[in-house]
Order: sequence, then structure tokens, then C-alpha cells
Amino acid sequence: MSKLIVSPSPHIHSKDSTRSLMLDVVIALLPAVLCSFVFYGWKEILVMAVSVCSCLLLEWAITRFLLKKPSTLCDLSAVVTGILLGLNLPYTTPWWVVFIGAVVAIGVAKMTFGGLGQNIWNPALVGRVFLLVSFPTYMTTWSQPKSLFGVDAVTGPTPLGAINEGLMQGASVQDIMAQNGYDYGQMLFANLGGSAGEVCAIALLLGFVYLCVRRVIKPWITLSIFATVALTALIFWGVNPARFTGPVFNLLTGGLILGACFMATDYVTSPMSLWGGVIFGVGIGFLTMMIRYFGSYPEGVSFAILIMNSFVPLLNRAFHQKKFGR
Amino acid sequence: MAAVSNLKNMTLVLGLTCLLCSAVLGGAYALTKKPIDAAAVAKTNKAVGAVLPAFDETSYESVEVDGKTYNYYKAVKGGETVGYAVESTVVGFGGPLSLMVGVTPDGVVYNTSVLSHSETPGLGAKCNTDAKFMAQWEGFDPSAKILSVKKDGGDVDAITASTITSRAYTEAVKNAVDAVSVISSGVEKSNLED
Amino acid sequence: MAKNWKLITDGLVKNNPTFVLLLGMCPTLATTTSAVNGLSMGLATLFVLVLSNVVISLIAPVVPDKVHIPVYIVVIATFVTLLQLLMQAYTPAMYETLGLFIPLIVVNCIVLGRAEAFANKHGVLESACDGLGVGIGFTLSLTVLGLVREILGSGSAFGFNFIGGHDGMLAFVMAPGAFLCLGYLMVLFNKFVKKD
Amino acid sequence: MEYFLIIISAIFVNNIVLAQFLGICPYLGVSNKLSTATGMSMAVCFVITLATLVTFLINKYLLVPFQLEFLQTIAFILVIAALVQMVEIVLKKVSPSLYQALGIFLPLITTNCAVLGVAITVVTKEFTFGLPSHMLNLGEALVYAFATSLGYGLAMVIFAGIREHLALCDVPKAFKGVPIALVSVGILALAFMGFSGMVK
Amino acid sequence: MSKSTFAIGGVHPHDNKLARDCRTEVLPPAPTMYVSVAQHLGAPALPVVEVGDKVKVGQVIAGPGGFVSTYVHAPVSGTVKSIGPRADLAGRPVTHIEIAVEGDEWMEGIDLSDNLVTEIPTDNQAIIEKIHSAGVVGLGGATFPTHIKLSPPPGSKCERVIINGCECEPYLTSDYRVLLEKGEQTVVGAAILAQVMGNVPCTVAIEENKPEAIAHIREVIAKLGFKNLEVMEMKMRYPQGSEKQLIDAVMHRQVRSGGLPISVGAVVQNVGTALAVYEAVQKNKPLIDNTITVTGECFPKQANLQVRVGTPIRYIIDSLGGMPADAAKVISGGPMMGKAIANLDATTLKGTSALLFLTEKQTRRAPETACIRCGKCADACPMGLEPFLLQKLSRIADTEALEANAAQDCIECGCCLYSCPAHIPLLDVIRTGKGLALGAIKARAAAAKAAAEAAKK
Amino acid sequence: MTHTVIWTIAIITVLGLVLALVLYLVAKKFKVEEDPRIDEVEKVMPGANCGGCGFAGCRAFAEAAVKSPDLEGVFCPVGGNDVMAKVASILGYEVKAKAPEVAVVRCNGTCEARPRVNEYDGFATCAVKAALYAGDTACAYGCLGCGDCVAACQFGALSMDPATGLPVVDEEKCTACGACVKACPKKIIELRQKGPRGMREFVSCVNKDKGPVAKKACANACIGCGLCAKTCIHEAITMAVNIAWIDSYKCKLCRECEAVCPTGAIHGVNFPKPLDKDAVKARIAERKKKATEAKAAEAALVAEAAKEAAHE
Ligand SMILES: Cc1cc2nc3c(=O)[nH]c(=O)nc-3n(C[C@H](O)[C@H](O)[C@H](O)COP(=O)(O)O)c2cc1C
Ligand SMILES: Cc1cc2nc3c(=O)[nH]c(=O)nc-3n(C[C@H](O)[C@H](O)[C@H](O)COP(=O)(O)O)c2cc1C
Ligand SMILES: Cc1cc2nc3c(=O)[nH]c(=O)nc-3n(C[C@H](O)[C@H](O)[C@H](O)COP(=O)(O)O)c2cc1C
Ligand SMILES: Cc1cc2nc3c(=O)[nH]c(=O)nc-3n(C[C@H](O)[C@H](O)[C@H](O)CO)c2cc1C
Ligand code: SF4
Ligand code: SF4
Ligand code: SF4
Ligand code: SF4
Ligand code: FES
Repeated sequence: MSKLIVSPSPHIHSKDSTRSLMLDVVIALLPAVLCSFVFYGWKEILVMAVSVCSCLLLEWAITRFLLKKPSTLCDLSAVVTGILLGLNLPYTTPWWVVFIGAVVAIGVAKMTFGGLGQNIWNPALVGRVFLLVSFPTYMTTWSQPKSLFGVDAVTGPTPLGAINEGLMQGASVQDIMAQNGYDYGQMLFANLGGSAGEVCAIALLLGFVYLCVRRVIKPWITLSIFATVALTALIFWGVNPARFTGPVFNLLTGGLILGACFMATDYVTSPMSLWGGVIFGVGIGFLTMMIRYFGSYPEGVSFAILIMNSFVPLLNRAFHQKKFGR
Repeated sequence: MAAVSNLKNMTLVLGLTCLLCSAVLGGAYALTKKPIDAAAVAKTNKAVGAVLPAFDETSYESVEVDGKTYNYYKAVKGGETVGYAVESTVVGFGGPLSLMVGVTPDGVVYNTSVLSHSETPGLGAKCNTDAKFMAQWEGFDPSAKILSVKKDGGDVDAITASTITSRAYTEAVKNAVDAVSVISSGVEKSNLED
Repeated sequence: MAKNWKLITDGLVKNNPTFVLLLGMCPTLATTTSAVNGLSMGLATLFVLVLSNVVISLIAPVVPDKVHIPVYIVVIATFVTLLQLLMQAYTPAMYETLGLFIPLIVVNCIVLGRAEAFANKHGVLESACDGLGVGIGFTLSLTVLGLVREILGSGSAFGFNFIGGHDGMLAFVMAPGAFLCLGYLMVLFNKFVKKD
Repeated sequence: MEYFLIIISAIFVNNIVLAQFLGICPYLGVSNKLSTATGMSMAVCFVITLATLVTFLINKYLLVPFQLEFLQTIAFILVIAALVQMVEIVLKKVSPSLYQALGIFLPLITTNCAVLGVAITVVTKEFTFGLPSHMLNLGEALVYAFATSLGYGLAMVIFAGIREHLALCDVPKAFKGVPIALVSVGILALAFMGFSGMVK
Repeated sequence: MSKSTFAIGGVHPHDNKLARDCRTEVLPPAPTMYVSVAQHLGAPALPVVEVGDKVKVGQVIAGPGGFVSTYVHAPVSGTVKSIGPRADLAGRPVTHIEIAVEGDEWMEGIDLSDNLVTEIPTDNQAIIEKIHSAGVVGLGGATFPTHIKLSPPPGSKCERVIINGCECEPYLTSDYRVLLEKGEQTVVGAAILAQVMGNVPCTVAIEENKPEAIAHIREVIAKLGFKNLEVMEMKMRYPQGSEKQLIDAVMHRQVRSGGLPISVGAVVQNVGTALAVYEAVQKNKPLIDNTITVTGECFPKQANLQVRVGTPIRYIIDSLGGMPADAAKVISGGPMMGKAIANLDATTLKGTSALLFLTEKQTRRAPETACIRCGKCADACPMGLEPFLLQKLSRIADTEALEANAAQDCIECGCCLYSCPAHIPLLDVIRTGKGLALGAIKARAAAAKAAAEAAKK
Repeated sequence: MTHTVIWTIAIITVLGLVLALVLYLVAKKFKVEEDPRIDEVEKVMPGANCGGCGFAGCRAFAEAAVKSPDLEGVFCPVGGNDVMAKVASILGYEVKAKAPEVAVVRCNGTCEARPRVNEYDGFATCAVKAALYAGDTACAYGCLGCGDCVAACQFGALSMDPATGLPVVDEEKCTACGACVKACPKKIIELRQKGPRGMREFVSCVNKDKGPVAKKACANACIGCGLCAKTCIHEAITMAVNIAWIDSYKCKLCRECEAVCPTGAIHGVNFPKPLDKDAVKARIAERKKKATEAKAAEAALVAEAAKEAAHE
């Protein structure tokens, strides 16, 4: 008989592992990734490949040579970061810009803090915002895509960009919408220009439902973001429809769905408690709308999530699980 | 090591220090006043000189157009007005965008320069550095060309990916040109009355 | 002499105000958008630091305790104002670039800190050397930080653009880049220069 | 509306720490714990507002009439230093509990360039909260000073939360302490750039 | 009544009740038995026999060693061979009384017949005395002396007795078999408990995965005509059987932190305890044997055994076919709460409820990785604690913060460690933190008491 | 121009004087009685008010230092050790002189001496392991080998020897702070007098089992036979619950106990020469012989005397 194993209880464990959870997120992202390939073609495949590969490479190199720890590639979190970074960039982004984004995401935002689980801010978003600030030209120029499968995609400035620009010019929202021929049905299924991840709302929502069903994430954060965005937009739009865009428009445009479903829900960078999560979501929704309506950046979700990420330690302190018998 | 902290010592030392220091400062001020004033004049002259042809002296005046006040330098050479350097501020992409627009009395833009801006570096900020964009203002004649960006059907080449800034810049120039037309019409009027 | 020489070199590494003492963070971060700006700010501080150290070491024995801070501050402020006047007169462009941070040298903790920690207990020459050392240390760090930010942020070094007129990573000339650069430089400094 | 814009601008858009680089030393120094961070923030609020009030008046009624603006630096710092010391002495006597909460931070504040920075900015810079740009009047100056210090407090409290969290984290050894704090402020500043342009 | 369950947390491991259909068999005693004097919570019992003494089955061989303590009886008849330290299940030296078995001679007065005695004596004090002298302890895991639980402190009043038949741990089937095979006796035992606590209503709580037991006990109650007894069907969820959670599920009352069940008017007793109470009160039989489930996928024979206390583990294993080659861990109890056995020469105790054999693959822990703050541990914790936080605080031994975050409330159910995808040994670490917090609380209470006494003087 | 200069001087000087006066008056009026040592301490501080010490400025530091009973956790990073020495001298703290002690590991259950009978798979700290069970060998008292003591030592004086599975103390680095003693759940580490030139004698075992059980669990165990105690003529060795203990203050380092121990549980360290067991045993035998002889002689003498007495 070999030696008996002795350990404290419990002696059995659930099947979940970090890797399996991350794998679920990857699976949930697949429809959106496929859609982006369909709409943007090989260039998007290139962006995605560079993004994922460089995230993995950097994580490996940093753990190996700088932190001198065992490799953490197998937990797949770098793959998630890579995919989300890829989905957050325009398909026209040059490969070296994508690589810099990965350096910032993995090198600065994640590994500097000690790697998986230690970071305060969402790595993919730090990467994206860094690029947005550093290379605005690449991050805000869109040109006609050559789709892989010959599907005719409409591009131009992103709807939010167009609105922002139009408003500056003094046009009213309705005019701009009519001028560009925006149509909500189209927004739901196909893209209107923007980052790859904004391409197809349905694909993203599909992934979200998958994550909820598999109990990888809880829907509260996402739902409170949607609700707040809708409510804020409703109020402003109700008051002045010529100056402010409406709820449906705001829900369907500019990476809101991607951000709310996949980036605001990142465990590491979101509050742990139910009410903390709700406040987190409300904050993101509100800030998103403020930046969209009043800020100079046409798109606010990334910034809003990063800003609320900063509040997470405070939210975790303020809101706790309901305790038994207390 | 230090002296005792009583009222006499405290006031004495602090007072003396202040006295000495302020004397030094007063002296320094007196000595540097001239170069400082000279530097200030040099600065205006440089700014005005950058947007107007050669002149002897300038005068600082203001005019009101459509309820907005514009400050400008009137440049005179040999008794004759060679142009107006108008300070024109509009809202750009990131905040106020202030230009110095040099306009000759005949309403042609002589040149422009940016006084201050808060545009995005790399995008809108190029209005201050992009040679092609800046060059197009030299000798821009609003009566021959349309003062709006190409996208809006005008003749101004916008900075890549910065239509908003370009538009704002164009608007500032337009305002300055309008102001100059008011100024010179006022001048003409007063001439007539004489 | 060797002692004074050591005072100077201490300021570079052991007492480096930026990387070790963590003093004067505001100008360090705000004015290092380029190597030249960093250098200028460093020199400006150096000027005030040396002169105020000298004067304070001279007057320290007669200053009563309760007013030593106001007195030192007046001395420092005088030199700062002097500096302001001189810069306005002779380098107006640089004065405008550095802007608010020139008057703020008054409250730069390095200056008052050295006055309190060193100058009021030491002789004139030592205080001058200490001021020189710390000032040079500050200047060097600011120049290096400015250089790194300039290279990354604008693709140029000391104003010389080496990537064909393109921009660099603009974040590095803005606020976030300042903090990030300083953070990483500090790690490098601890690892390779200080080697504790 | 004007005041509202000043407040939004001073707290979020042009946050004194994250965008203007003022008061960084104590920001890094006393943000280790949430409790100290809150105390420091309140002390800063109090001092900045009070100092701005006094220096604004000195400037307006003493320096400007005699055309002595070049003395701003020296006059202001003198007044601020004395003011802080006085507040400290008075507080210690009048309300020891308040002194315990705020007073102990006061010495740190004299050498905090945020106070002098705001005092000088308020009397020298033109602001554009909506056009046209203009010098601030006393009311605006006070609101601006108070809102700026609120911005300081906000940045401080957020950051203290982050640092308390990081203290429990497995940050690489080389980054422990100030370096990771700097990297964190960097990313925080990046996040706060989202507010840019909200008040032109 | 609809299926009930507790309010927060909990997990759903596969129930794996492999031995559910195995009838209870009686295992004859081993040739030499070693009876531990530490078979209950509280002070160990003190031996009252000497080496060389002859003992009969049911004879007292050790008496209470303190207030929270009770009797230990000889499980077999024979000669006392030695009294001294011997390694227990954890390998720690504990005083054991070694008895060489000779025949099977019982003490007089013990009713060994099968007939059911439903007539309950009316003198409650005498009943409790009987329970005490029979050495009955809680068989639900904690082995708390039952007579103490049945004498609530003055001022507290019991409103309901709950018979804990949840058996929410995977694999375990002993309570289930008791309910099926000794249902009548258990019900009478429950009725005794209800009467002792002041003729209060009594609920037998059984999880939904044991429908036969639910039906059988309902039938028995109806047949025997106990009016104040009822069966409640519970949802399947671990740790339903935990006292606090069960009270929450049955009575919708939550025991406050640091409080006892009686503070919300509840007394919880395990099914086995109820049976032991029946036997003690109606049959004069002390607690000398109990039902043990022997199970595990890798174990050749699944079984429910009636085993005398003090039987060597190795003897049980050998009598069922020997140690399987691929068994890597032997657990006394269930997989969630049970204790891994370090020493197969140790013997069974009153509270031993199962021997579970797991393979290395089933039980080996995966290497610990970084916490990803997924919150799964907090979701699983039935006490609403935040294990991810507690484990960090425990590691830095921040007693104050541990107490503020209620580390002392942890019931050590293991739900957190079970659910953590990062395989962090949460409960291992939290246990030390709980110890720190409890220590601080006790120290404070002691200091307060001392101060109060000083003030009195 | 002169006009400006005069006003400059006037305004700044008056401002300075007024402020000095006001400060003086305010300070006088609102004076608060305080421990004068606070001022003294503050004076020796660098005065950078940098907050680097974790207190809000130098004065707050000084207050904390005056309040602190032992200056623990109160340290000024700017001033460094020099300043701290001054502070300590102001506050009158002195470094207590203590007999030099050193940590000693009282377990010699090496991997060979003590076969592992099971395998631990929980959180690898001695505390958790000890709370769970006796350990992965048959010895319920021995070192658990998870290195809590190593983690507790701030001075890097402890390390685990992978070959033996036991901690090793680096005598040079050990400051006798006792952190490891507190950390060890098995109470294996003891602080003992360092001994002249580091020489010391101790029982490296804490097993309280009876001889045969202990011996079975670990080849190196102290079996409580008491030979050492019987041998020691300095009465430095006491026996308690099957285990010997040497009092380092009574021990004269004769190494006789070490020589007679049948299991090698007694360790002598830092002796210049290795122990020559036979020589020492011979010495003991010699002494015993002498003692018996002396006794015999004495007895003879007594007998003789008695005889003589009887004789007379
Ligand atoms: C980070 C960022 C900074 C920007 N800065 C400017 C700017 O300084 N000036 C400007 O006109 N537009 C700026 N924009 C707006 C976009 O470039 C916008 O798409 C553009 O003005 C309109 O597109 P077009 O110029 O290609 O027609 C910025 C956008 C982003 C995301
Ligand atoms: C996590 C946990 C799970 C438990 N599960 C059961 C169970 O399934 N059945 C049971 O009878 N007791 C269980 N208990 C023990 C009960 O809390 C309680 O001690 C017992 O029911 C009291 O009855 P007793 O005194 O008769 O043992 C569990 C305890 C804990 C902490
Ligand atoms: C020190 C101590 C004192 C207790 N006192 C009482 C008591 O007076 N009354 C009571 O009903 N239960 C008492 N209990 C029993 C507990 O409430 C609980 O039933 C027992 O610990 C078993 O529960 P578990 O199996 O869920 O852990 C006590 C337990 C302990 C540890
Ligand atoms: C539900 C979920 C969402 C995630 N979202 C992101 C994300 O938005 N950005 C990212 O870099 N990593 C994301 N990750 C991966 C991982 O958690 C992240 O890299 C950590 O922040 C790294 O510490 C996600 C993981 C999960 C399970
Ligand atoms: S073991 Fe403790 S902390 Fe973990 S889930 Fe159970 S009660 Fe909560
Ligand atoms: S379940 Fe594990 S990984 Fe998730 S929060 Fe809890 S400790 Fe962290
Ligand atoms: S913890 Fe202290 S006593 Fe123990 S080895 Fe280290 S320095 Fe010595
Ligand atoms: S000596 Fe004690 S603390 Fe050190 S490894 Fe052994 S058991 Fe653990
Ligand atoms: S330099 Fe600004 S606070 Fe120190």
C-alpha cells in the first residue's frame, strides 16, 4: 500500500478551474469574433492574431524572465485579454500598434501588478485607451473594408463619431441620423463602423447569455449598465431630442454591449458583492452617457469602465455579502 | 544653536530678513524691468510680425462685431496701415482655440498663427505644426476662395482626421476677416466724415 | 575636499531627490515633457537650492526657532522671485513653458527639506556642496525622465526628431505617461543604479 | 451654471493631481491608508479655501494697486505659511478632536504645492468656463479653490482604496511601494482623461 | 408543505449515495478493542477501571472528566489489558483502554429484545439522567454531550426540536438506513426529545433525495400516532444538515453570531442521536455501537455496518475484503467535513459515521493559483462570509480585521474551498484565522469577566 | 521706479513683521501644554515633513516616538539610524544587554531516521498541518517540515535542509528574537544560551512517548532512558515525561551525556574537536571506578575505624 494522503476537509472539489472559466469566456466571444472576421475580412484576422499572440508571448516572457515564476499561460486569461483587445481595435490598426497595445495591457496593466488577479484595471481596456490616447489617428480613422466573404459592409465614421461631429457643426441629432441612414435593425445585426467588437450586437448578446447560463458571470452588472444608459438617455433625449441621442441608439452603438457584457464583468476588476456590482454598473452607465453627451471623446464605455475600476476597492470595502444571522 | 524665541528676536529676525530680501528684490525688479518689458514687446512684435508684412509700430485696439469684442493690433508702416493682426478665439475640439490672424486692409489673409489651443496632440494640435495646413493660409483670399473645409464644400484642406479642429480654425479666420471688414469700413467711414 | 566631493555625489545616487527621497514630485512630473524642459527645470531648482542653502547656512545661527520656517521661506522665495525676474527678462519662452512650476520651487520640498535637514546645521561650503549635489541629482533625474518621455512620446531627443516627423506615443507627453515613466524608471534606478 | 462648470472642471476634468500635477508628494506620501487619506483631504480642503481667500484679497487690495504682482510668490507663501501655522495652533487649543483629525496633517500642507499653486493660478490665469475667458472674481475663485481641493480629496480617497487593496496583493517585489503607486496613478490619470473636453 | 432550504450560499456536489440500498449488517467485535476516552466534545473521560479488570458490555469504564463530558462504556466483555496513550485517527496520542474480548456478556438491566417500547416515561429529569449515564453524545458530527444540550440554560425556551435527517454529505447513508430500518425507534426517540424539551413540536428534516425515508417516517408517525411530530422534505443542498442552516430552513430563524440554537428556540439532534436516546431511555442500553457507512467507488464492497465503538479501522477494512490498491485517502466521515485518517490502526469512535475511500484522482488537490476574485467562494458560503478576504487576512494574521469580517462565524463546511476555481486552500487558512478571531473574543470576554469581578470586590 | 522699490520693501517687511507679531500672539494665547520631549525630538528630526515615516510630518513623528514604549515601528527613513539613535537617547531608551542566546532546533527526525507513513496534501504550513494531525511520520512530536519558523524569521537565519527535512539555524544571522519559537506549533525551537565560543550541548528531541514507541517512530529519538541524567555530575540534566532536558546555565560542556546517549539524541555543537566517545566513556568508567574505589576505600576506612574502635 502506498502512503495515505492526508489533508484538511473538504476532500472533493468542483470541476471549475480558472482555465475552464476563461475557456468559457473565449467560447462566448467566438460568435463576435467570427462576425468580425466576416465583416472585416483578413485584416481583422491579422489584428486578432497579432493581439492574441503578443499577449501570450508577453505574458510568457514576463513570467519567465522578469518575475521568474512558473508560466501562467495555461490559465488562458491572456487569450481573453488578447481577444478583447483585438475586438476593441479598428481592423485597420497596424500590427505594431496592436503590439504596443498588448505591451501596455499585459506588461503594464497586468503583470506589473503581479499578474492574473492582482490588477486593478481591466488590462484590455488600459491597452485600448492607451492606444486611443497615443495613436488617435489610427484609432479614429476608418476606411472601406475588404470583407473576407464579400459581404457588403457599411462603414464610415462610427455613429457616435458622426453624431459628435455633426453636433459640433450645429446639426440636430435627427438630421444626422437621417443623413447617415441609421437604422436600429441594422445596428442589431450588422456593423456601422467602429471597432471590430462593435460589429454585431446579437453575437455579443449570445455570448452574454451563454456566460450567464454557464454561471460564469452574474448578469447584475451588465443589466444595471444597460438600465442606466437607457434611463439617462431617455431623460436627456426626452428633454431635448435635437441635442441628445435616444436610448435605443445609445444601447446599440459604440461597444456598449461589448463593454457591458465582457469587460465590465471581468471578475478581477469588478466588485464582488451584489450591491457593489449594481453601483459599479450604474456608475459605468452614467459616466458613459456623460462622456458621450459632453466629453470630447465620442465613445465613453472604455473610460467609464476604467474610472469605475478605480472605485472597486472602495466599493468592495463598502459593500459586503449579507452575513448569516447578522 | 538657534537664538531664543522671544518676541524681540522673532520680529527682529523676521523683519530684518524681510527687509533685506525685499530690498534685494526691489533692486532686482528695477534692474530687470527694462529687459522684461523689452521681452514683452518683442513677443508681441514677433507674433504680429509672423502674420503681417513688415511694419514700424503697432497699436492695440478693439472692435465689436455681432456683440463679440475682438482685440487687434493695427500695424503701421510709414504712416500707412499695412494690416490688422486680429486675436480670434473659437471653440475647437478640446477647448478654446485662439489664433492671431493677420489680414491686410483689402481683406486678404496675410498669415495666421496659433496663440493657444487645447487640441489633441497628434490630431488637432497639428494645426500648429502641420506645414501643409499652415501654408494654405498665406495669402488666402476670401473673395476668391470659399472659407470652409472641403468636406463642407469649401476650399480649406483639413488636417487628417481632425475635421473639427480644421473647421474651428477656419471659423476663427472667418471671424477675423469679418472683423477686419468692419474695422476698415469704420475707418473708411471716419475718413468720409473728415 | 573629499568630504565635499562626497556630498555632491551623494546627491546623485544615495540622496537622489527624485528616486530616493521622492521629493519635488510635482515639477518632476509636470515639466518633463521633453529633455530640454526637464533640464531647464532642474537648473532652475539647482540655482535656488544652492543659493538658499548658502544663505540659510549663514543666517541659521541667529534665527529663533519659532520663526525659522517663515524666515527660510522668505529667503527661498526671494531667490525664486529673483529667478522669475531673470527668466522673464532673458529666457521668456522657457519661462512660459515651465509656467506655474517656477514659483512653485518655493514649496518644492527639496529646497526647504535640504534647508532644514542640512543647511541649518552645516557650514557654508558644505551647504553649497550639498545643494549642488542634490540639485545636480535633481537635474539629472529630470533630464533623464524628460528624455525618456520625449523619446517615447514624440520620437525625438533634445528636440531632434528621429522618426521622420511622425508622432510618438502621445500618452507619454501627457499626464499618464509622466507617472508611468517615473514608476518604471524608479524600478530601474533601484535595480541598476542604487543596487541596495 | 457657471459655478457648476467650475466644479465639474476642477474636480474631474482638470483634476489637480491627475491632470495638473500639484500636491503629488503628500498624495504619494499619505495615501497608504484610507483613514489618513480622508483626514488629509479634509485638511487640504480647509487650507486651500482659506488660503485662496486671503491671498486673493492681498493680491487685489495690496499687490495690484501698487503694481507689485511680481511679489505674488513671496507674499503668498509667507501668508500661507503663517496661516497654516496659526490654524494649527488655534485648532490644537480650541478643538483637540478636530486637531487630531485634521491638524496633524497641517505641517505637510505648507510644503504642498497645491495650496500655493491654486492661490497663484486663481489670480494669474484666465479661465474659460464657456467663452469668453476671464479672470475669476472672488466668489468664483473660492468655488474653484474648494472644488479643486475636493478633486484632490477624490483622487486621494480612490487612491488610498487602491493602495490598501494592493497591500494585500502579490505585487512583484521590485514594484512594491512607490513604483506600483506611480504606475497606478498613471493608469488612474489615463482613466480620468475620459473626462477631457466635458468643460471646454 | 413545499420543499424548504436555507437562505444563502451552499453547493451541489453529486450525492454519490453508493451504499443507499445496502442493509445494515452487524460487524462482530474485533479480538482486541481499544476504547478512546476522548469520544465527545469537551474534557476527556477519566478511566475508572484498572488493568486486569474484567468488564461486561455496557459497563462504565470511564467517567466524566468535567462539566462538558460524559461516560464511556465497555463495548465488549473481556479483560482490560492496558490503559495508556495510543495514536488516534490523526496520529495523536490519546488514552485508550485496551480490552481483550472474551465472550459477549452484557450488563444486567439492558433490554436486548427487539420489541418496540412506545410508552415514554414522564419524569423528564430522570430521562435526561438516563441519557447522561448512557453516554449519549450527538452523532451528527460534533459529538456534543446530549444531556447538556437537553438542559437549556435558565431563561431560554425551546420551541421546536428538529431531527436532522438531512445527511447532506455525499456518500453517507447511515442516517438513511437508520430511518428505514429503525424508523419506529427513531421516531420514539424523537418523541422523547420533544417531550423532554417541554412537549414542543418536532420536525424530522429529510432531504428530497431520500423519498423512501420520507414516506416511511410519515407512515411510522401516523402509525404510532404522535401528534406533534412531522416530516419536512428539504431541497438537496449542502450544508443543509448544518445546525444553523437547518434551523434557518425549517424555522426561518437565523441564529446570531456566537449564539446557540436554543436562542432561537431550536434544538437540533441527529437521527442517530434520536435512536441512541430511544435505546438509552427505553432499553437502558448505553451508546456502545453506531452505524457506519463503508463506501467509495474504489472500495470493493459498499456497506452499512453496525459497529461497536473501539473497533480498529484496519479490522473493518479487512473484514470487508481489504484495502483497495488505488485508494489514496481514507476519510472518517463524508468528503466535505470528514477527517482524513492518518493511522489505520486507530479505532472507531461514537461519532464515526463513515469510512470513505477515495482515489488520488478524486481527491488530490490541484496546485494553488492566484485568486481571480470571481466571488464563487462568497456565493457558496452558507454563512455569507467572504472567504477570499478571510484567507488573505488569515495569512497576514490580522486578527482585528478577521473578527470584523466574522471569521469566527465560519462553520468549516468547506463550500468555499470546494468551489474555488483557483484551488486556493481557503478553508485550511481560514481555520487558523477563525482560531485567531475566536481567541480574541474569548480573551476579551475573560478580561471583561475579570474586570466585572474586580469591580464587584 | 524707486517708488516701486520702496513699496516692495515696505509691503514685504510690514507683512513679515505683522505676521511675526500675530504668530507670536496667537502662539502665546493658544499655548497648549505638551510633553517638552516632543519638541526636543522634533528638533533632531530632519524636518522635511515628507510623511515618509508614515506619520503626518516630523512633529507627528516626534509625538508618536514619545508615546511609543519601545520605538518599535517608529522609524524615520530620511534621518536613518543616526537620527533614531539621537531620538532614543533623548527618550532615554537603551539597548538592553542580554546574555547572548541562539535558536536551537530540538528535532533530529531526519528523513532516514523517521520514515514518512503518509503524505500531506493541504496548505503547506506547520500551523495548518499541526491543527489537522500529528504529522506524516509516526512521531507525533517531531518537526512537520513546512517551515513556519523559516517564514517567521525576518533575518534569514533559518532555512530548510532538503536532505533532512529539518530547519537549520545560521548562528551568525540569528538575533535570538524568538519569532521562530512563537511560530513553531510543535514547540521544537528553543532559545538557548549561546555558550562560550558557541559551544553548547542540548537534547535534540521533544518526543514524549515511552522509549519503545519513540524508538519505533524515530531512530534518533530521546527514549527517556535517563542515562545522561545519571551520568551528569553537574546536575544539569532533568528528566520529564520520557524526555531529557539540559539546563544551559548548569551545563559545564563535559560532553559525557553526549557520549552515553544510546540514540545520539544529545547534540554538542561548535566544539573544536569531534567527540571521542570511547575516550569519554573511558573517562566516565575511570571516574566511576574511582568513585567506587573511593567508596570502597571509604567503606574500608570506616570499617577500619569501626574495627579500630571496636578494637579499643
Ligand atoms: C482621442 C481622440 C482625440 C481627438 N482629437 C481630435 C482633435 O484634436 N481634433 C479634431 O478635429 N478631432 C479630434 N478627434 C475626433 C475624431 O478624430 C473625429 O473622428 C474626426 O474629427 C472626424 O473625422 P474626420 O476628420 O476624419 O472627418 C479626436 C478623437 C479621439 C478619439
Ligand atoms: C457543514 C455541516 C454539515 C452538517 N451536516 C449534517 C448532516 O448532514 N446531518 C446531521 O445529522 N448533522 C449534520 N451536521 C451537524 C449538525 O450541525 C448538528 O451538529 C447536529 O445535527 C446536531 O445533532 P447532534 O447533537 O445529535 O449531533 C453538520 C454540521 C455542519 C457544520
Ligand atoms: C462550548 C459549547 C457549549 C455549548 N453549549 C450548549 C448549550 O448550552 N445548549 C445547547 O443546546 N447546545 C450547546 N452546544 C452545542 C452546539 O450548539 C452545537 O449543537 C454543537 O456544537 C454541535 O453542532 P454542529 O455539529 O453543528 O457543530 C455547545 C457547544 C459548545 C462547543
Ligand atoms: C467574465 C470574464 C471577463 C473578462 N474580461 C476581461 C476583459 O475585459 N479584459 C481583459 O483584459 N481580461 C478579461 N478577462 C480575463 C482576466 O480576468 C483578466 O485578464 C484579468 O484582469 C487579468 O488579471 C475576463 C475574464 C472573465 C472570466
Ligand atoms: S468553510 Fe467557512 S468560509 Fe468557507 S464556505 Fe464554509 S462557512 Fe464559509
Ligand atoms: S472562489 Fe477562489 S478565485 Fe474565486 S474569489 Fe474565492 S478565493 Fe478567489
Ligand atoms: S526567528 Fe529570531 S530566534 Fe529564530 S532563527 Fe530567526 S533570528 Fe533566530
Ligand atoms: S521546527 Fe516547527 S515551525 Fe519549523 S518546520 Fe519544524 S514544525 Fe514547522
Ligand atoms: S513638489 Fe508638489 S507636493 Fe512636493
